[in-house]
Amino acid sequence: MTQTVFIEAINHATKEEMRKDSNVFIMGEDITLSVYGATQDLLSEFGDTRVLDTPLSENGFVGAAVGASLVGKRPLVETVSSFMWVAMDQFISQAAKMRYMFGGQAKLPVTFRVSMLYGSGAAAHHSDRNYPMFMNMPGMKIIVPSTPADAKGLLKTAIRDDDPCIVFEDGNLYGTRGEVPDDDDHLVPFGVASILKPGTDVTIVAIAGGVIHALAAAKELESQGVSAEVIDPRTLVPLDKKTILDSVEKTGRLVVVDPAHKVCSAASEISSIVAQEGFWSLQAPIQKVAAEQVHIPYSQALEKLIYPDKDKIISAVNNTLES
Amino acid sequence: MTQTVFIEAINHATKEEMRKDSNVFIMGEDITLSVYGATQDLLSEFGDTRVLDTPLSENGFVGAAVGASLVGKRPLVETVSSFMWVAMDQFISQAAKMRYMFGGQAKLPVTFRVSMLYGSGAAAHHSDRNYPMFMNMPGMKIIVPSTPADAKGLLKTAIRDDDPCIVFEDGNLYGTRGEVPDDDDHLVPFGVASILKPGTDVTIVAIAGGVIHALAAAKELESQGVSAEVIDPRTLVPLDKKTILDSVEKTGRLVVVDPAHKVCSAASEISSIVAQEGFWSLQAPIQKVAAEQVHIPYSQALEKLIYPDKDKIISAVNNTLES
Amino acid sequence: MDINKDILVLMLERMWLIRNFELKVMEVHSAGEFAAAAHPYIGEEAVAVGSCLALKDTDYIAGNHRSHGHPIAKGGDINRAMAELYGKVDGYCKGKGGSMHLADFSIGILGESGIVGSSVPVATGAGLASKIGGDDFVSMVFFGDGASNQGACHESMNLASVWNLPVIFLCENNQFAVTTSFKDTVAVDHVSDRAAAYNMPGVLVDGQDCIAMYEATVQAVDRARKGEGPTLIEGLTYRYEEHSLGLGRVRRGEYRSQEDIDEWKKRDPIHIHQERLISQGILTTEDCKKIEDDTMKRCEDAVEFARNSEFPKPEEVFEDMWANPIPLP
Amino acid sequence: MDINKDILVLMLERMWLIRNFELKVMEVHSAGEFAAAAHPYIGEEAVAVGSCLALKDTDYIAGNHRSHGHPIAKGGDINRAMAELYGKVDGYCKGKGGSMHLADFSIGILGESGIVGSSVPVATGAGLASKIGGDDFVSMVFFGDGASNQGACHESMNLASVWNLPVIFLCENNQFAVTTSFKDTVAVDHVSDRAAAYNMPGVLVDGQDCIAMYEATVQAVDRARKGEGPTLIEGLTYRYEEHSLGLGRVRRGEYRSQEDIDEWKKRDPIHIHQERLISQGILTTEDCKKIEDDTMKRCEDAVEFARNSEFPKPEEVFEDMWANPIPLP
Ligand SMILES: Cc1ncc(C[n+]2csc(CCOP(=O)(O)OP(=O)(O)O)c2C)c(N)n1
Ligand SMILES: Cc1ncc(C[n+]2csc(CCOP(=O)(O)OP(=O)(O)O)c2C)c(N)n1
Ligand SMILES: [Mg+2]
Ligand SMILES: [Mg+2]
Repeated sequence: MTQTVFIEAINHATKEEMRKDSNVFIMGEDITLSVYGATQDLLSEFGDTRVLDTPLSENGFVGAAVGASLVGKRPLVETVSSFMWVAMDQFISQAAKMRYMFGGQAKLPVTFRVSMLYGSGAAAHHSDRNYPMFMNMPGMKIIVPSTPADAKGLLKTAIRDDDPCIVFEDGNLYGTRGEVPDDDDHLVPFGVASILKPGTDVTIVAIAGGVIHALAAAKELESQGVSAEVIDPRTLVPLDKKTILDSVEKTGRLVVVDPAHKVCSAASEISSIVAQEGFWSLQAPIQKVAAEQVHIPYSQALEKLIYPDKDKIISAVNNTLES
Repeated sequence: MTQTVFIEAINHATKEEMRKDSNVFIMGEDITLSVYGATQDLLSEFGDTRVLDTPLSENGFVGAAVGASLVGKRPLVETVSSFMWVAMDQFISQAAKMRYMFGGQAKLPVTFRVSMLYGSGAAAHHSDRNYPMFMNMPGMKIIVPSTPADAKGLLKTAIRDDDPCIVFEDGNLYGTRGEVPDDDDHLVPFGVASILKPGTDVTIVAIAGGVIHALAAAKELESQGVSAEVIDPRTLVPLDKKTILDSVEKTGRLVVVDPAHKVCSAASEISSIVAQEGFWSLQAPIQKVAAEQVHIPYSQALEKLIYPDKDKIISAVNNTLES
Repeated sequence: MDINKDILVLMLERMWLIRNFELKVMEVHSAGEFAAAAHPYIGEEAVAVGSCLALKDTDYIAGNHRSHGHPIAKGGDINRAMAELYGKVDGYCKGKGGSMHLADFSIGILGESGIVGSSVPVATGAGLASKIGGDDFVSMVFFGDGASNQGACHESMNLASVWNLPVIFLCENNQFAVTTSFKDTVAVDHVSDRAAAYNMPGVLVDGQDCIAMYEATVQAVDRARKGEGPTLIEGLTYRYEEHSLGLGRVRRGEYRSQEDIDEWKKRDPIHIHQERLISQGILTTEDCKKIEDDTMKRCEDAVEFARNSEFPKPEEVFEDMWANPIPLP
Repeated sequence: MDINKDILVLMLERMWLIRNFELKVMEVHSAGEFAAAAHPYIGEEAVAVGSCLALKDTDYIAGNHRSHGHPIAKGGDINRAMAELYGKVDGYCKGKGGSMHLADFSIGILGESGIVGSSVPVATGAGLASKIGGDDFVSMVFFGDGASNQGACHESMNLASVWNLPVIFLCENNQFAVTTSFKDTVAVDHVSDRAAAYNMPGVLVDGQDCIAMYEATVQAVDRARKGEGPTLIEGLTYRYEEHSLGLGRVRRGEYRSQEDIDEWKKRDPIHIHQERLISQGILTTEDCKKIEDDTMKRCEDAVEFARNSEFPKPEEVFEDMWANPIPLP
């Protein structure tokens, strides 16, 4: 175990997997000078055939990654959530649909690393938290790490996985630290939620950057005598329903924390699953704590108001307890 | 009132609004020869300045419609759900975000008519029912008519509305008939659900093409002594929560029928709202009846299996009644 | 260019195979044996055949909605192609893809795409893999005159050029996108003129002449294998039939004249090649007739094969989603 | 071209206004008065000023992330621009947009876009509206060398050409997209060469010379107003500062040499124009100094204005979503 910063853990995972398998290569904008912070020293170690600065053509290079994956390569692509819109067709029509459409002939071991840079005045064009849209479309595995160890272990699993994976990296976590196993084969499996804090009174399922707020809320609640269980699904596709349903069976109460816009969010989905499959465990209304349904305002006086935070989570928990 | 076919009702709405307001113009692929069926005789009546066949450049012309709307025109654009992927950036980054991002300066009276052509062997590339993704992103009004009268009245409201509207037209309804008011000002307001069949035992909320299956199910259930209330929200943004919550308060049971993929669907959203705000009315688990989370297979032996249909709805209703 | 006699004959055979395949498809489609969209390639056979025969089995192609000609030209199995159109398990995609998504990865057919322009980046990626891996395969992508206006084409051609990828961009200019003339939608006279915007050769070819297509492609392949980068080839051609089967019943009005169609039919690609082979003494009229008949017989057999194949079982709807499976929600 | 003296002086004034605005922005940004991204336009002033002064107030512009120069060149209010950067209510977008989304619809500034290339179709649409309405306004869009590789540019230029729209595509080629040289990403020598792919004039202009920019734009505007269609203008220029404020601390390594920067600074657009005005006897050195100082003073006042403006109130976060409001979920 080594204390590692989240974004370094991503860099380490990339290097280890590139060393291990020469079919892995990486492309993205300005990655050789590591402008987004996760790709440092890749060029010097792996050379410019495997580390490619791309033109500003996301649809083109996302599609190129898909095509390269079809014929035996394992591309890793770096981009930003808000730049996925211009490349949407290649994500949806090709990456997601190809295997099924071709009756299983296609294998697409391609991984997309996508930063979500919200929360720091980047405004509407740079602040998307758009994993729920990708959950709606079958065919892509959706990964949302919340700790450095998971960032590393899930990315490594994604690179070795034979299906299209999108790792949504929460920019608010890039600077966080944590213990990361030194093992080169530290893999975190998909579809296994982690219980970050056990508890008995209420279940808080939290996603990506929502996790730190949930943990802070749980801590404060603990001091008020409320025992919250905090669950991080870690992957949204596949989703570990069982851990969530088991927890709700125990606590009878559910709060879902999601930094995405609240309508048709991951929180909506998890709520709907529990309302169907865990209904009889529920002793109170399910609370969704997600971003307000407005765009991301630039002004710091406004922006933070719209995301889930500790206080909103605590009040949602209190709502479930009062009922 | 005149008996009108759904797709004709769309044509009539278009003509009436183009006659009424010379700022309304229409563009799309092969619309002058009405290849998709809804644009016949527009060219002859309105001429080629207001009826534009576009190049195959959806991102380009969706953006052009947005731009034209900013400076006083009221563009109407025809396209297909699956072709939205290539134009996603203009839908999201511009149409949806612009007004808020510019502090309310922009007014975007642009309407997109989008056909969803699923259910007839069009396979994965032509069968998207993707309104849930657009619900997740604030900034666009999402319209899902299920009758000819609504198709006409909602489209007219959309064209007169000053915000970006997307009318998702369910191709399975194009050939259906119904009474349509003759009034040139037949407008159906946004955010007002319609109760297509009153009932007392269970609430069925059904969307777009799901409505006919829900009505068929309700009819069959009636004969089995079960009184189902069938609600069509008609618009998903804005969503008429109140009508749904009131109904569930009465029936205690909810089934949501959505032809979209079930994860992060409109059904998920409606379930989550009721699980939060209508929880105490519920006497049974909420049932989501939506498309299976696989792509749309071509073979007719497979395709119909994945959508909601009468039998699936009846069995979902029975599930809620048994509990 | 000195072209091997076997190849010259194979050209004729493949063109007939496509033509007869499409004729059978039209026949069984109008008889209602399957109902979904299909886009006949009749009239354009020389484009796919001439270009594909310049490739090896280990080279890749990707295509579009007008999707039967490309895989057949590359050597695909017409039984599996036809069974796919019928939505049967023996189809190329086990009935999951249908007409617009034929694919045979085992012989380099990376699949057709229903979204116009969408396979262009994908094929470019196969070329990128070739370069990264130091392999010598090339990748070729078919797209229409209409598709040339998609951003995906622009981005891909630029990428292939700056990265010097072994990619051949093969534009099938059949004059129309559905009912819209390319003259009204493409701002230049020839799609191939756009090569200038990417610093690559742009070659305008008579798409009714399979040898001209073959020669242009051989040169592009040669260039690509030598590491000299991509080429844009435009095959000028014409589609004889409706954009897609049944569209004639739907559209309101005409977009091209019967004279135009007749004019183009005078330069039928099969006829041109057949006459040439006969005049060069390579084949007799009887040989040609035999090829026509044999290929028709094979297409009839393909229909039989498709009819006799099973529909997929209901549970198969859940298969083929993932290479490393996960539980379905 | 005979250019009115007032315009020549206004050019200098606007360039100084942009330069000093950016200098103040850099100063207050590094002092931590606001933290968000901002992309300085220093070195490129002649491009926006020369081109915008060829437009009327009723003409439209749209821009990109390098976003302060365009609105100021078009006559925007620097107080409101600065207040926007501070996230204050008196900002152009009431604090909702920030640096990358300045807009002033009242004088034809349709807004800057953070998504690269994304405003190009929008501006094309304003041109379409002009044509449909039989109006005579034109629409101009600024985009970078990097943006030229986006599909949106291709689609828009083609659209504007086939529809003959009054649109000016103004490529600011400052040699780099963040750290990536356009030579490594644009497959042609000059972005303006791509005009050939759209059958429109492609004009390569010295972007350090505001008169050259003005003249090229006047011609394009003239063409556009006459209904002769779009023009692609490439202004060759250079950005003196980092891509965005603070990026220097982040990136690992250099992508351009100090010599290059120094070389370009020798052809400073303000200096060039100032020398010219002085040598032509239009202004004295003192006049120029006064313009420099006055504009700096105005920028200082803008900072004061911004500092004194209020932050938006919490409830404002829910405003400005809809023109015809609906209840928020
Ligand atoms: C992105 C997208 N837009 C529109 C369509 C509908 N469509 C299918 S084929 C076609 C015309 C294509 O024309 P072209 O590229 O010239 O190919 P051709 O059919 O002539 O072979 C259109 C508009 C589509 N499938 N995908
Ligand atoms: C679609 C998209 N991709 C990537 C980015 C990140 N980005 C912002 S500016 C920029 C470079 C733009 O270069 P250019 O168009 O030449 O404009 P310049 O910054 O040089 O003025 C990049 C890559 C973005 N904002 N949008
Ligand atoms: Mg065509
Ligand atoms: Mg640049």
